[in-house]
Amino acid sequence: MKKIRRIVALALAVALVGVTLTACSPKKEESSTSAAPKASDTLIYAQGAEPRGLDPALVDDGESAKVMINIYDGLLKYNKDSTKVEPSLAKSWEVSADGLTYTFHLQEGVKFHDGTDFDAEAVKFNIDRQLPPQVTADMAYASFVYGSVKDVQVVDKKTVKVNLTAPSTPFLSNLAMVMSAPIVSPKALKDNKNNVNQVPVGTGPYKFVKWAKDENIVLVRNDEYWGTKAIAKNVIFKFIKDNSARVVALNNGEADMIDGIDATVVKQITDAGNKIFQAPGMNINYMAYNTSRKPFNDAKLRTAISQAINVPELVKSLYQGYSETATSILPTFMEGYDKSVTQVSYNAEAAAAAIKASGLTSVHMITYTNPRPYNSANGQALAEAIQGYLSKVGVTVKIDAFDWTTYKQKLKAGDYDIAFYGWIGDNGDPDNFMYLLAHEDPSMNIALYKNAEFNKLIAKGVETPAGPARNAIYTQLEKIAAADAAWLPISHAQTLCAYKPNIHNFYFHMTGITPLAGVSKQ
Amino acid sequence: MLKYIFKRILMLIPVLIGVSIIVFLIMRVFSPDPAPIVLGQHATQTAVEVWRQANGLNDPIFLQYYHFITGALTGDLGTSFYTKMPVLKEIFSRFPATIELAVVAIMLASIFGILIGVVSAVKKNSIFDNAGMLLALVGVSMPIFWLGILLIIFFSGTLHWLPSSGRINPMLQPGSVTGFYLIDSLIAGNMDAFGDALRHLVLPASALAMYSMAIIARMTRSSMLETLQQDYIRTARAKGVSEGRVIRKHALRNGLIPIVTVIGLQLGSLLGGAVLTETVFSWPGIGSYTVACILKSDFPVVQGVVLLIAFVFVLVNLLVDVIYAFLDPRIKYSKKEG
Amino acid sequence: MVKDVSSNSDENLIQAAEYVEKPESQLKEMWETLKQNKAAVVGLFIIALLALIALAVWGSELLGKQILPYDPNYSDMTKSFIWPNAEHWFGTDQLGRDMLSRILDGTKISLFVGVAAVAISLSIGVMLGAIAGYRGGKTDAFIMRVMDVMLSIPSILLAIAFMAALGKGLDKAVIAIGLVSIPEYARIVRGSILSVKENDYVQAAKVIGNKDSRIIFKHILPNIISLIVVRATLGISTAVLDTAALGFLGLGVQPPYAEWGDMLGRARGFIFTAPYTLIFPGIAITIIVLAFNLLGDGLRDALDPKSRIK
Amino acid sequence: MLLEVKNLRTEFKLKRGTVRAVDDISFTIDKGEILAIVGESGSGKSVTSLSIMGLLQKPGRIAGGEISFKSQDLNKMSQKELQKIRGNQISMIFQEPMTSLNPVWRIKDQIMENIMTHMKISKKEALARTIEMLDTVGIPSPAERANDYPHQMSGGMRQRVMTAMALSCEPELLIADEPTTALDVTIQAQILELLYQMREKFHMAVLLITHDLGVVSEAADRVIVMYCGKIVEEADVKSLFSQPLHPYTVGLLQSIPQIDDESDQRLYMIKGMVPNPLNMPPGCYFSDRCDSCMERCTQEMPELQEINGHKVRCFLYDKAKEGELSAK
Repeated sequence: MKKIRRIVALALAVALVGVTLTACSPKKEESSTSAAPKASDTLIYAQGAEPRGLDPALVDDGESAKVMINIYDGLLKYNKDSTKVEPSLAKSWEVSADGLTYTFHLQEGVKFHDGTDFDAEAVKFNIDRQLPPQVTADMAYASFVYGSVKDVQVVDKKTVKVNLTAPSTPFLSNLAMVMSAPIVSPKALKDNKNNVNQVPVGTGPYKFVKWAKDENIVLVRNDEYWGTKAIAKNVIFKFIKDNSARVVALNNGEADMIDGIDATVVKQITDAGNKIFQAPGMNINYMAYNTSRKPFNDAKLRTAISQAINVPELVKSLYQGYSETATSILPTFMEGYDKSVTQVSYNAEAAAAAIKASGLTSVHMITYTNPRPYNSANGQALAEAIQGYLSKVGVTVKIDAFDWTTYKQKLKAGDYDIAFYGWIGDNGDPDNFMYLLAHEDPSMNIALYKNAEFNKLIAKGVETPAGPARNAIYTQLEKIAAADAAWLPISHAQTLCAYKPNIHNFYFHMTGITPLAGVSKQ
Repeated sequence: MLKYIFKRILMLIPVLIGVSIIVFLIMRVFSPDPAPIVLGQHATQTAVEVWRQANGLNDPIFLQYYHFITGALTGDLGTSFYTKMPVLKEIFSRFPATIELAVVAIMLASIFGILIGVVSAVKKNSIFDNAGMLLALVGVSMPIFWLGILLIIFFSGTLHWLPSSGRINPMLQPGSVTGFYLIDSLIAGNMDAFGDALRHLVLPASALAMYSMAIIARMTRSSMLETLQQDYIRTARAKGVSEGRVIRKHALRNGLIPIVTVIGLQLGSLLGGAVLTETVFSWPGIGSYTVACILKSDFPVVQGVVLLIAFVFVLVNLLVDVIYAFLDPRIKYSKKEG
Repeated sequence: MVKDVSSNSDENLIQAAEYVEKPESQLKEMWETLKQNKAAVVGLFIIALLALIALAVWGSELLGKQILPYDPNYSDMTKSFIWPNAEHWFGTDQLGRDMLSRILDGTKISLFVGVAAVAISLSIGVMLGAIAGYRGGKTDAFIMRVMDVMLSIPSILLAIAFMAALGKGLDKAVIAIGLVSIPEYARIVRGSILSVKENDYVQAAKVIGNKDSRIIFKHILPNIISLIVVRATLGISTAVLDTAALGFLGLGVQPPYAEWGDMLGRARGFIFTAPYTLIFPGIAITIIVLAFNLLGDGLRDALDPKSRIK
Repeated sequence: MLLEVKNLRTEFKLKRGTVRAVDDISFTIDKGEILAIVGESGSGKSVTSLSIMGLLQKPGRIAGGEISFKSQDLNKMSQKELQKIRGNQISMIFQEPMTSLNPVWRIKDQIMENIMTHMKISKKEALARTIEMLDTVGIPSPAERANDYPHQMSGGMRQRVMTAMALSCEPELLIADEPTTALDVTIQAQILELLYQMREKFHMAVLLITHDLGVVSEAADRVIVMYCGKIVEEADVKSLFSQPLHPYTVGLLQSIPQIDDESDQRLYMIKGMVPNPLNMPPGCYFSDRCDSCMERCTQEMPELQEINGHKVRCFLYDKAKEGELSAK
């Protein structure tokens, strides 16, 4: 009797735990998809983190971009080797003389993955959801991409008109971005409460199949694609957080392509017979002085400190030759970049003398502890390296390092002499970089730099149509920035990817995306 | 007994409320503002304020807690700030991975720990005993993440024997029924997938199991040494029972009783160890996810996860107590008070 | 410890004969037995050595002298990732800092965090446990429920959350690690107090009219002090491991402090280029933890009358 | 002769030296006989029984001598061979009924294990026999009690269970090591009575180990008195009680409280304590506690000598003084 009761009790407890656990496991969600993918026609791309989501309006991260570029098309797209825009879902477009009205002529016969038609209404739907009053605060790129849009008019099924409130030269570049700009199936948005993070439906070369959280996302080729159809039948995006583990995965054949590697593993990869893909990066890694208060409200002292740091040497050892030393804020391939722009050059003696004269002996530095796309070595290592240089010119540095979230708050609080930051270009337009120094928000303009002349030039640059005149404006801006030394530009991180030798036509666009439609595996 | 279980389940409630209060305080009062992370590099002060308002972060803390707890009672733990997905969905899509890892690890730890402990006790002071106990000592002294990396370097990076990350080759991934790939692949009858999932488990489970194995081995040894000195062991020998049977049926059966408690406690510490192991092995479980969410100040997720872990933890402790009573007929929970 | 009178067997007598002399105090008794435990002596020796290193490094830092081979925080970007050689025995790290000097320097941080964190959890835990065990009733129920709550959250998660909230820093790591292990001590102390409380001498002290606090400190705590010493020794090793884990996750001390877990966390990106940056800090952590474990085990054996008869 | 122990020496090797717990003892037990070994704690009586059973645990070991059971030397047998004898031909009851039964096994399983180890019978038959044995040792409603766990029984009941277990294979020799020590006085008598009955029923020999002379007088046929690992006196029960020879035996007998003693005299106590086994006095081990100690006693160990079938180890009874024996 007693034994039976005990057994019942045990069974009950086991069952309780069991029920909890099974209740916790996902119910059968998707129909177990037809045939399992085969290795030979499947591309496995390993990236360092899981995408935030796959709704272009709701995400802001590079990891999401890599997947979304394969699922969606925008009205425009970037040229393969530059940030110039090319037709995509829009066959052609016209801009009115006042620069306020853009008319787009759309591709015909394009269908979304859910079978609905792509047309002018769909374009309007997608833009409208990111304009007031529908836009929400967490649509990270809505104001950036569509901030200048007044309204959208459907002319006919295949023509759409976008009216701006003020002329904006970067607007076309913005429409080629993978954030905000891609066109999502309106039906899918309506069916999913205006959030297709988990169920993306686009017009792109690949269709979404499934997403195992923190593991992988599986895509399958869209055989009804309106453009050039993809080569490989399946694409799997795998998430491997640890950099070394990602390299091991490539070398062990668990992945065909990996990204987010740093220079130190290149030899390991090439020794295993794999290939490296190196591309210039559209980003800037910099150190900023707090120009709003003593001691660095003095441009001379800023220059002296910058002089004490041997940037080329630092970049070489910290990034092992896989970051370019920055000579300006703008990446070298960008419109407006000019070779003549240079920063102060390394001169420890001059620096020491100037610093001694100023009486500066210690500074307070804050930095971040996470690796960032523009700084694979993380902010702490960078800060420590600079601490080393400054100790040689008689300046003691106190470093406070914080996790990224906390760091952002510390920046806002503004209690620092020197801080570290970086910027990832969004649309390939020079304004996208230079406007940071004109920004009022301290979490953008961490140097708290204020220069009326500079701000005026920025405003002028936005309105000026693309061309030599516009480029000259940005060159001038770069020169002002270099002379004022509010920032010490350190490096432009290059994109470093690796792939198996049997992968062909792999490329990583400078805007941080990896269109895989043209990639094949043999 | 049933009454006791019922009572214990009732006692879950104050514990869970306590847990929710602690987490709420740490996250909402002291942690950094999630807005900059959620809103990305273009976030302006204004956008941050609008977003905070919309998500109730500017409400008084009591009101926020009230919203949270009333939601939790109806099974709604809120939406992740970062991914805008329901917290429950985010958690449960990762939970099976952690459970699978922890269960395999605790099995490894128990089997090898008990084996080493028993042999060490029986052959006390022999070479095996000394080697086993040295291993156990080093096992509790090594940082688990360091061990994990060493395993990766050696077995994945150098020998290329075992995968270093992930749960399974995505091409073999079975349809999700339970979320446990070992079980799912068996249901699907896919032995390749089963083998592959097992191969992926070897390194992380070993790294995770090491500490617990060492603890269990040491505990088993001392428990067995004590048991082997008991009078009833002498009685059993006096009956002419073979030595092997004396050890298995008499000594181990009794010595196991305290070990069960240790194993139960270890399951709790495994959930903690999973945080580090999952990070090192890119294991798609709840541990590394929670750390990421803590660092992103994704409050709703952290609240949900910790609540869930505490729930499981208390439940496992209850299970251990019940098993304890099952193993030891002398235990009765009728009058026990706490 | 009084031998069970009823066990009459000859073996017990022979064993008892080995311990004819009875040391006066529990701690002294522990020390006597500890001395005979080789492993514990080794542990104690290693700890003494590490403490010496830490003190020497710390002392010379105060005096502004350099006793380490190199300045542990001096970075020279031209010397990044030099493999171990005669000049740099343990090689250099990414920023060209000497690994040997950094590891030696790190001793003081690990020891400090370990001891300080245990001091926090010990003092608070003992106090809470003593109050709970001695007062009983609602106070007990409340304190122990709170402890239950803390115990049901994995301590490393709790520590991570604390660190994320408080920010990086030596002091904060000490607090975070100290706070999360309070319940262990509270539980032990409460349990022992409950069992000691009914003893005659405590009852007697109560009858005479001693104050509660006096009874706790004069009569009860001395009787469980050895138990606490054992727990605290083992607690230091846990605290050192937790510190390393926090450092590994990038939540440890502020730069440029050399903390072993932090060094491991950074080395993780270079496991193929510079595996030595991963090996040495790991070994250092293992050694210090091992030493405290050896000592703790020895103390426990010394405390436990059953296991000391070997 | 069922069991003959010859020159048995059992040692415990400890860090601080070797303790000779059993020092060169010899005795015999005949079929059906009850032999009692009496002595204080540490006298080596329990070690003797464990030596016979081959159950000595480290650091104890048999250093020499013979233990022949039915003319086989148990000391030379392998553990395997011994296992066949233990619980079958020789079985044992221990002093601690509270701890000698496995707490997590039902008592029927514990008895059945003994039966099934030695007899080739089915589980069902073994169970039947178990219940029969429980009945024999006087456990009421044995079929139900068989399902109990040890903690559900009283000490006396447990000792009955131990007895039932020990007798379940009808051994020829039963070693009872302090079977009554841990029990209440009333229960003690019951258990002794039970042993006596069982001896009659199964015609087995019993080696009764005890420190309680009262028990000896009630149950034994012959008595051996041990002190510090040596036999100091051996005699049949009648002559030992009527005419104890060794001063130690005399002391032991005097220290038994007598209910009918009307004098106010305090109970006699042997002075001093059992010596530390690592630090034995030279000469006779009892010399430092002996009221009749002579100088010679502190220098040499007396031999065990036989006087009219009564063996004693004491210089008081050197052959030269044989004549005075009766006078005393």
